[in-house]
Amino acid sequence: GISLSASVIPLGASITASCTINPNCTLTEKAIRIVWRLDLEQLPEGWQHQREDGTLESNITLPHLNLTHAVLSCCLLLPGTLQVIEQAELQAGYPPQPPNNFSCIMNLTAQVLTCQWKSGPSTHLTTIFTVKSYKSKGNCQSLEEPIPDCIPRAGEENQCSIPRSQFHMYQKIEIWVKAENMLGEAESPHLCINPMEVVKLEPPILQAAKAMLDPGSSLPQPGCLQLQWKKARQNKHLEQTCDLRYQHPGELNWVLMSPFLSFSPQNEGEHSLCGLHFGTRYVLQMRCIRWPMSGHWSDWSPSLELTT
Amino acid sequence: GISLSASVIPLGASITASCTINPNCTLTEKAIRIVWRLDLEQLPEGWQHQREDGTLESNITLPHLNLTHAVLSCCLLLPGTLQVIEQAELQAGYPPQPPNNFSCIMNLTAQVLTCQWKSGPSTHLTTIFTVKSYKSKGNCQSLEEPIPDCIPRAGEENQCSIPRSQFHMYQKIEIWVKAENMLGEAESPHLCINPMEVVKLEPPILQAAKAMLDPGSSLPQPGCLQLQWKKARQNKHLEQTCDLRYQHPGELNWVLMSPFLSFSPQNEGEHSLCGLHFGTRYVLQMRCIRWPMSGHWSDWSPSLELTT
Amino acid sequence: PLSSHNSLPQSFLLQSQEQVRKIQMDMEELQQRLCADYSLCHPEELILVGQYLGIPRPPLKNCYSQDLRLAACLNQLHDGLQLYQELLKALQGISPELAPTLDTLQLDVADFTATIWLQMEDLQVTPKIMPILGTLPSFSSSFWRRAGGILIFDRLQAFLETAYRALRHLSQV
Repeated sequence: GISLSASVIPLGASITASCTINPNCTLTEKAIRIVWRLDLEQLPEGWQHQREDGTLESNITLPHLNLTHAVLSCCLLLPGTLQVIEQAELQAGYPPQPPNNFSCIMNLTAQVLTCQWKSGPSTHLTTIFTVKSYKSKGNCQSLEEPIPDCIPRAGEENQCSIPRSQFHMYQKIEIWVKAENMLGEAESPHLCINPMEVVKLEPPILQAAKAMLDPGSSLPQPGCLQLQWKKARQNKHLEQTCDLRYQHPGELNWVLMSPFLSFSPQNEGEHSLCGLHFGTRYVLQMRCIRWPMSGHWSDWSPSLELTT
Repeated sequence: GISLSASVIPLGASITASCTINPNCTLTEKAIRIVWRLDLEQLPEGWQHQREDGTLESNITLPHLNLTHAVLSCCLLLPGTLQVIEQAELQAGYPPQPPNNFSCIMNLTAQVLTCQWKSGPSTHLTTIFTVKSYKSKGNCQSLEEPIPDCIPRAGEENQCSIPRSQFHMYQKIEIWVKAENMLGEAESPHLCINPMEVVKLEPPILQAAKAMLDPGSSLPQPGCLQLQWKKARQNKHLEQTCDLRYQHPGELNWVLMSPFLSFSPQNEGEHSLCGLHFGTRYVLQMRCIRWPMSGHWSDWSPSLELTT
Repeated sequence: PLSSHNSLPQSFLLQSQEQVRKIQMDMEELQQRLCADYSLCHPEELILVGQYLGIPRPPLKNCYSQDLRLAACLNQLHDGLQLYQELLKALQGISPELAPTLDTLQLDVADFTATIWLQMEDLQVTPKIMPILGTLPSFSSSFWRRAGGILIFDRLQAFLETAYRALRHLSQV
């Protein structure tokens, strides 16, 4: 068989292999010598000798393994034929770098805390990411109860979602992501968060607005738009503030009204937006954020196109 | 509680219900009488009486239930209030008709036998479709080994795929689909098929062809196209015959060359198509079928547009 | 008793040819992957390991032209295919990438075995008692499974070529 100093090594490092072929392997008497092969390439002769009991032994050192995956074969050279006796798979790569840009968002609709991160440069090795977390108190000085590890699903390498049933939404948790492979492990910075403080709202709904009727006349007030807005159903229980932005189609810059809605406990309402050019088409979008308590801005609502 | 003659009945049939309210139900002394309600509609009084032990009992018959789903409520009329005591769900519909247009196709790529059918008119009841099959011999006179039932996946009501590991591709199977609900069951006609005889090939590939060079001159032969065709990789082991069709873009009718390829064991090749108008754009498509042994035509290959 | 006609129907030959081609296609794919991924490209480099593993070689002498007898050949062909089904089963776990193709190969060999048996039934030449398969090798390391795979695929290719030549001959008799 083949024994290796290690089957997974840092890229470029050296590796030593030893192959022993015991005598009762019928053809050993006619064997000329042991030959090593890395993938299909024959290697310069290793140190060989034959023990008293007839066992053939050869050791070889590969000074710098620069292949991330290779097959090392121990072969017996016989008159007129080369016989492969044993193989070992070699892997080379790097220990993982600490994952960065680690952040989490509470999704009230799916009721999960979704964490994302950027993994460091490729390690060339199978690297497992695990989001680890503990229920905690205060500023996470003390770790209370561990929350089950979150393992990303196949196809979603840099993201993991923890079901809300595993933590308290208004209680601090200490959370980080660990990267691990055969050469080592590394952790992202630890976050101390209260899931509700990282809630990202669903975007509000801007509905088609009727051009605002002049009080007492049938002509719409010039340069005004009457907007109907509605907060996302899933976020109705949260106090929020919202922004509005509008632009001429095709133009780059937006005019931002921030805040557009504040201190309004209603979940839907109308608003007249005036001071606009007459007979002009506008594109409008709205977003909201949990406020005054902290959270993340929702995405901008789908665009609404209206003409004054 | 409520007891019914049946909870699922043919649409329009009659149903009898009986409601008993035992005396230790505190309200019974002040009760005026039992009232029946179908959904929200109060029903004419049922036959009522009070047993010695104070149990209140009422029976009612609905002569024709024309609702496919309804809730029958047994209520107690008390001074100034109606109390719902018990409810029972009623369903009405039809027994299933035999599914028709039952056919199966062997898909070599997915390695499944996919069967399809059309279900009869709606039964208004939950109706389960199950594809049943047996390994068989000869013309399916004798049924050998049962193959596990195939239950359609959610969202694919009228289709089911049997993995190839459950039958022999070159041996007969007897196969049919059964429809079943609370009021009865019905079967499609039984098919006796050899899966390979219903194989549908993947379409061949028509590749961009170079305009055919005149032997000895650099000008392409007028009115000719040099085609490169390739049979689908998954069907390379099957003897096939293929058709070619071409048309001017935008025109309706195709010119069909059938057979275009026959007896050619090759899996790819070239072909010069001549007799065409010079300097004209053509759309070409090709399809193949297992031959001389039987099978289904592949779909037409993606179109290839070429100019002579 | 051998049935009246001594030859094989054309439909059976056509179908066998198709099935043999499919099995060969499956094995070519496996052989190419083992060569690309593990540098195991030549069965002759694995004779020593093959002896050590003791991979049995099913006989097919009743299908060689000088001794060609229909019932005996079909019987030996059927027994050999059953043995190869067991050998292929022993290769399970060869590698995750090869597993789907190996599963397909096993199903294709099982289908061809069933086709042979069905034909033997049609000719009423099915044996009374089924032979007991000899001891099968156990491939206890991933290298031995790969090496065993190369040897088995190589021998099954040869087995099928001999078998198909015999079947073609027996259908022209």
